[in-house]
Amino acid sequence: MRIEGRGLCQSNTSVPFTFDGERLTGREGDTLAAALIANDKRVVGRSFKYHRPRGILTAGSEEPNALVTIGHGPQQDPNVRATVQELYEGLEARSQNAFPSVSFDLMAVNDLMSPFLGAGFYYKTFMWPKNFWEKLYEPIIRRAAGLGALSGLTNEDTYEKAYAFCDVLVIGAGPTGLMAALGAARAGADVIVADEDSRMGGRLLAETGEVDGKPGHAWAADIVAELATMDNVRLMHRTAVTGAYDQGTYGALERVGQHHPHQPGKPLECFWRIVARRAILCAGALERPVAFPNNDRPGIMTAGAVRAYLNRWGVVAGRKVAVFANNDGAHRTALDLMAAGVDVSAVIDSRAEAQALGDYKLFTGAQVIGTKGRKGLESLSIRQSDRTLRIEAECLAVSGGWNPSVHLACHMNGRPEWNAETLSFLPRDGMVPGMTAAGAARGQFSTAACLADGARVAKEVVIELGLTPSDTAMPRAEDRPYRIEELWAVEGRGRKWLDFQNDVHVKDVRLAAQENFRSVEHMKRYTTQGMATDQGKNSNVAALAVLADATGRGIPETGTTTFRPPYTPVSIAAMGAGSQGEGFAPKRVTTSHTASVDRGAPMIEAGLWYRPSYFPKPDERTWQESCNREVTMVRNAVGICDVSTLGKIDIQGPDAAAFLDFVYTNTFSTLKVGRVRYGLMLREDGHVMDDGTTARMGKSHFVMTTTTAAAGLVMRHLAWVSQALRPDLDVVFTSATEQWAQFAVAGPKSRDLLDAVVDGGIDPESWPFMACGEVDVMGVRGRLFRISFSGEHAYEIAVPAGYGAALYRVLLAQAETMGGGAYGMEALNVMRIEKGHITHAEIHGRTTAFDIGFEGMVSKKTDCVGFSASRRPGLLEESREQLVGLHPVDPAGKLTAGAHLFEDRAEPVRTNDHGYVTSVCHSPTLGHDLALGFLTNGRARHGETIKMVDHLRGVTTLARVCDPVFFDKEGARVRG
Amino acid sequence: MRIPCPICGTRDRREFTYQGAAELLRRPAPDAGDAAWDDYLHNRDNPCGEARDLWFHEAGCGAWLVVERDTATHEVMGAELAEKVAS
Amino acid sequence: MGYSGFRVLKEGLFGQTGWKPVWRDPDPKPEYDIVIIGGGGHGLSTAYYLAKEHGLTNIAVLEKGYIGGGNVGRNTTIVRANYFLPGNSEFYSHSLKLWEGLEQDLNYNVMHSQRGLINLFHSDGQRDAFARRGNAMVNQGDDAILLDRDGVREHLPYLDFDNLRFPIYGGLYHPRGGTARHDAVAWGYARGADQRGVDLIQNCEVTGIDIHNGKVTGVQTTRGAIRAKKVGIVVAGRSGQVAEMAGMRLPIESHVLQAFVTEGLKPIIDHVVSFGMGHFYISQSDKGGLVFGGDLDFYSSYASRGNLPMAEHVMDAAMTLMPVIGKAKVLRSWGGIMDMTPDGSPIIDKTGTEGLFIDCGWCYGGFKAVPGSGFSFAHLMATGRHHEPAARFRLDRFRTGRGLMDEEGTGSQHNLH
Amino acid sequence: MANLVALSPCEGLLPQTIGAVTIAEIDPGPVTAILPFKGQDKAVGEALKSALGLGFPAPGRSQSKGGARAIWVGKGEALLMGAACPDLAGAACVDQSDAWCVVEIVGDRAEDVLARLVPLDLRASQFKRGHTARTLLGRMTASATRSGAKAFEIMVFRSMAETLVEELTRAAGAVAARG
Repeated sequence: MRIEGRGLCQSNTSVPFTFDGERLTGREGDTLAAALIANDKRVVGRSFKYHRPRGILTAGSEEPNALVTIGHGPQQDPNVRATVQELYEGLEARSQNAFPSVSFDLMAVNDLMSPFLGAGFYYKTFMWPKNFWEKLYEPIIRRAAGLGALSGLTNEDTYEKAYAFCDVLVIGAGPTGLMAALGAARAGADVIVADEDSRMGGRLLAETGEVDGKPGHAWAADIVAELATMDNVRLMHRTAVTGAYDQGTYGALERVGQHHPHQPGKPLECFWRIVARRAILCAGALERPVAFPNNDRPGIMTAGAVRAYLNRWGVVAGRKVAVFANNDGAHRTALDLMAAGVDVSAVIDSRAEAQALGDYKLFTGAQVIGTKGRKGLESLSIRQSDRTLRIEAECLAVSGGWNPSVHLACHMNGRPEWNAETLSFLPRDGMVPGMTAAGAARGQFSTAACLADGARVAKEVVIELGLTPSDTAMPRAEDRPYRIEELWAVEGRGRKWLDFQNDVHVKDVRLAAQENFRSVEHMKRYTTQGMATDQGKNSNVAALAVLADATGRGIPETGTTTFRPPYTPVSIAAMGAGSQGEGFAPKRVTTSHTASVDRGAPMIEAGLWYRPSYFPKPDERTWQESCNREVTMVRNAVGICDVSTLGKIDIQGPDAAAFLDFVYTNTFSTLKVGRVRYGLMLREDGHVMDDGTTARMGKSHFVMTTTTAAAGLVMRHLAWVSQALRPDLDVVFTSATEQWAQFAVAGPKSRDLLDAVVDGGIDPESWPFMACGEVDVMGVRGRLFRISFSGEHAYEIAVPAGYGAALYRVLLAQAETMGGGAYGMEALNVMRIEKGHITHAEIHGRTTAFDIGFEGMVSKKTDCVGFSASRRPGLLEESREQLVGLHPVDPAGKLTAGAHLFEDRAEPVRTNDHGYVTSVCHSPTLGHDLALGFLTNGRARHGETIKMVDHLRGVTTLARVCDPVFFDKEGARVRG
Repeated sequence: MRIPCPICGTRDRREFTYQGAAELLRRPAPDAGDAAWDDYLHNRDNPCGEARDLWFHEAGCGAWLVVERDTATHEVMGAELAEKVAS
Repeated sequence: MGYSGFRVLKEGLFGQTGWKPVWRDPDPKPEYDIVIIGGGGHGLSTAYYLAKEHGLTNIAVLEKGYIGGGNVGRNTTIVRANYFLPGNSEFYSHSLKLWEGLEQDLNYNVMHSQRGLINLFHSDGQRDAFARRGNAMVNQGDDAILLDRDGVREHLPYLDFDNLRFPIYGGLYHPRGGTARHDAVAWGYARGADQRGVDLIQNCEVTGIDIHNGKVTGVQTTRGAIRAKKVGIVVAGRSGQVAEMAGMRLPIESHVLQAFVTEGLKPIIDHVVSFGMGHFYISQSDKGGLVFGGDLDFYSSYASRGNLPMAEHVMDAAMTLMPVIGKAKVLRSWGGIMDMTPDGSPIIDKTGTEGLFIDCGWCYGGFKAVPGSGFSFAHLMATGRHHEPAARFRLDRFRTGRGLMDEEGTGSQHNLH
Repeated sequence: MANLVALSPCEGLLPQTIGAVTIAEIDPGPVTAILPFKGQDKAVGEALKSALGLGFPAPGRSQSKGGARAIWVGKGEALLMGAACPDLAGAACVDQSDAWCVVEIVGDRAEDVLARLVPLDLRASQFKRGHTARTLLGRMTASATRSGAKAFEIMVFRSMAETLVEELTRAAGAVAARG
């Protein structure tokens, strides 16, 4: 119901929206909750377990009941708090977790079953028959559970993440936060004020009290206006600080584009990481309900929420309102309502000594013991001493006192402290280093106390930051004491809700205690209290008090639960902004990328890089056909392959050779200038880390090549060795991977091809196998390496990357005139398997130099990284799985990677397992499949027939064990 | 978490790669024996409280650091270059 | 007291007044045959199997906080047997078999749900590695199915198949993989052990281990000295500190692993899905929350809370793999302390002290191991002999290099996982 | 035979103006990584000074003289840009002219755009003209230098030029969409 003349926004702009398909109108400045109240919508949701009708409980992000779904299609957003969602034209809201509708929900049958569905009942049943859990019980439970539904469609909205830095982060812009911000800002600190509301002012917007002689909201607006003019202040509206992390880092969620119709391209939300030297927690306090029979009816709200709806939005959730409280503050609700002309039927105060603040009917020492009205409150029963009365009310404003919002202060495992005076948990100093709580967040509940506390803490903080505090006059405001007496749960029969969403009653907590779930953590986990979307904001303290009572302990001995980030729920899309689709990792492309794509090559991921898989010709139908052709082409003519993705590290210095001797298992100090050597690198644990070739470009100048996959790892490793293990060595290095575009030119015609491209041609005498040096390539200074991964006479030619695209096209054009062309990763892989060259399929992290047959490269050393650990007996035993080649006994036999190896007649089970296959190809050169694999004691078993079994693909093949080098064992071609 | 890089100043944890206890700086001689190497590679004090461990400023200056830190509170007391500690 | 649907109905009619404590709260006796340090999942299951399989009941489980307060109550609840290296393979296989009869065995519904687990792969090389793994699983007698891209699409149509940075090549499907209700596992074992006479002693922190002449004689606790003939250390997350009381230095570093849960949602994810490329795994709880996690925070810590960069990284992975869940809202994040061993595999072994045993180093895979670990550790403590499926979980494998179990292939050195 | 023609890393991708920022590629001229050997920092700095009038930059700083610039890029390493590298006996000098993708982002909202990508306080009060940092931009390692009151120079490795442009334009688009 709308109360004319009330509310901060007096604009007459009406805002049309729909709720469950019904067209309604609200007013500019409304939240969805305010608009629903204005339209007399009482049932807006259903509870989780019993599907009880639920209305709106609060006016903030702590709302447990009024969760709705906004929008449709990919924009569909479930579990949105109607109390936070701002109204806009065309807003489409739907109730959720109800079938067929929120006002008539078939699942409400659960409510009738509730005597049987007490805390933890499911642990005690659904066990028979054995297989019925997955098949019957669980699917039913799953369908019934859950709140809103995701659309099932891929997200199409924009989200973003950002960083911000400041001296002082003020969390919350109520009276405390505004004074704190003002104090810090006037002293010259860089200040960020983050407030979750659309409008700053906090409770000043919801109360009628004056500050400095003007309405509180007007004073707040003036301060906000002043702050907005200051260069050193950043005001962040609609921004909830969600987490406190180490060294002054805070997470915060800003609602950027959810308060107006969809604007394509504009982010819906921004997840901020704010780094602050100091933070002032001015998050205020949350009012807590009282547990009394049927206290969950629509129309029963916290008293502060009733005042907020009246004073800020000009709406009331009923024509007759009653108030039930254990503290003075709630009485203001009656005064505000009466001033607005709303009928206040009674104020029920549990305290015997309570005094009326105005002309309303006050029942002291009284309690609400029951309510009526299934789909909306109609009346309540109260008990005062030994009489029981019925009171008419459509809305009941309840206050069990206030809980300071200590949540962020607890994010680093600190526990708050029980304060017997305010009956609440207060933050302790230093729970989060650099954060200080002020105002209601530390139990200061009058406006004057909050203002003063904000100013005081700001002063402390600016002094610590080395700034001079400015004198700020203290505004005048109400300073009523906070008088409260304990009231957690009303005595008597009936279900008394503690956790509204999860339907946890007082009785459930008592049952937990009865079954010896006496620890607060046990109680929480057993009853699910505090595990709903409000994370116990509305129920934790009362549930703790009930548990304390049930176990005969005090509240402080009973403990607290832990608050964890986030303070308010954060969408995955916001925290993962920018990662959808290809944004998850950078893309690295070579200079030949466009040319490869132009030739129709499917590009595959190789780490972050993209590399061509194969280059299909128009008549080729499968990748295998293309691959076979490319292999044959390289073996018979010449092929070009971009190898720029391999890591290249430029290493220089007087001790460069000694450095390489230490990082490689083999020796590089003996390598001649102008020559290349293969090197094997171990981790310190004695297993193979990486391999590659290193070229000696000068006496103290080397260029190391790493595999594509390990380039970053090797760079880190070299830094480790030079800085931490061998700081005595005078050596420097830097990555040169990106400087060079490098292409393999492989095949019997490779020299002829390069002869045509390299200025001055290729003199065979100067370029024997494993030679390297500088050359000019069509006027550009480049490098040439006579190395081969294919087993053919081959080179790698490098030019500065800017020229890469041009050189690649030149090389291809030249190759094509010679019966050659481009080859991709598939062909490269076939040729390396034919030659028994290993990749990370073989050096997969668990293999040693011994396993791959390179033990001779280690044993001669006196020391190198990994040397000592590689001498462990377990890494040198003949029974280890050793690298072997495999070819099918029947040339048509199929080999598969990932298959396991067994003796011919052995059953293929674990206990008979002799090894596995790592790499497989079909060799067009040899006309059958080839494989590399690891076989127990494999080097001694060449010639043996073994059984390869691939259960997953249904393949069993007899294979012969052989040397891993299948083709040109003598290496005649590579030297030719 | 933020780490005070002696070269770059205090930076976000996401710029760093972690590598474990600083005892890795005390590499045994190659002939120190299997017990010494086992200890070096595997066994750890793993303190709950003050610890010295290794971080690499990988997305920053490329320095290896020894960081003094509290593993219970995540307080960071300081950092120095591993190179200085090692030499 | 036995649990059944009938009993639930009866108590419902009589106001739930008949339920008895699920476990007693005994004071510690001065002496036990066996003291188990640690009332988490592994400690409780050890006590249960000592009583059930070996008839030993003069046992105390000492827990410094509350039963099940460690990692068994703060994980992503995944149960699977999809390891491939000898040692791990047979152990997890045995553990899964125990899971499959656990409700009936314990008379407690731990909601073990074999909804199937799918590990996605994103390159030919990963496919080969997963084929090796899947074949090892079948060799062991477990189930594994290699799915191609279309096969994955059939099971998980909501993944982003079109724009993903690392396209889906296929998946390894483990139909018997699934989840369980984590707290219920601790409570079920605790109840079973208690019913067999084991004393579960909460709020009792061990402060010292008494050793005389190389033999363990008891423990010192905050509730007094307790003599014991045998002592088992089962304290994931504190293994280093407790072992130090016995003068041991362990091959363990403690790290934080985060997990996350969203608000409740109607069913959308029916399986357990694991995205290796992004270190991300997810399932949906019976309450409707999406439960998911990622990689370690990557620095040693006992703070049991996570950092923001890793939390973001996990969300990043979620958004690239399944942007369909973008509007799910994370409700809570938490962190557990993992005992990380150099090779990523656990330790169940005797120690250099007679009568002192240790079960630790479960890294981030301890939940699914709860039944198997307890069973094997109980066997070792009761008989003095290693239980066959756990026979390779030796402490000395790092020194000798024999039987290292580096499933990830990242090294048998700390911090490479 | 014709000479090879060079392409720039962002060929065809830039310039772009989005809202209040303009992103353009910069040709850095010759780029040389200079890494002094042990104990040679001073000598290398002096040699640079006498040859080009600028020294070896301190960590986090860049220097410029005429068309030449020296930008610190890591522990013991600086990039000399826009001038041929003089003979420096005490240092490794590695040609990196083609290794980097260099862009400038200019405009009123340049700081806001970078605040979406860089985990570093780039506000003018903290990160002044001539300040440089090695840091992250999105998920790429990058070098960021303030080149003016409203201008930054960003470098990432060449192969990631496309991702750099995507990241910057996406961030700029989101900033612009806020109005």
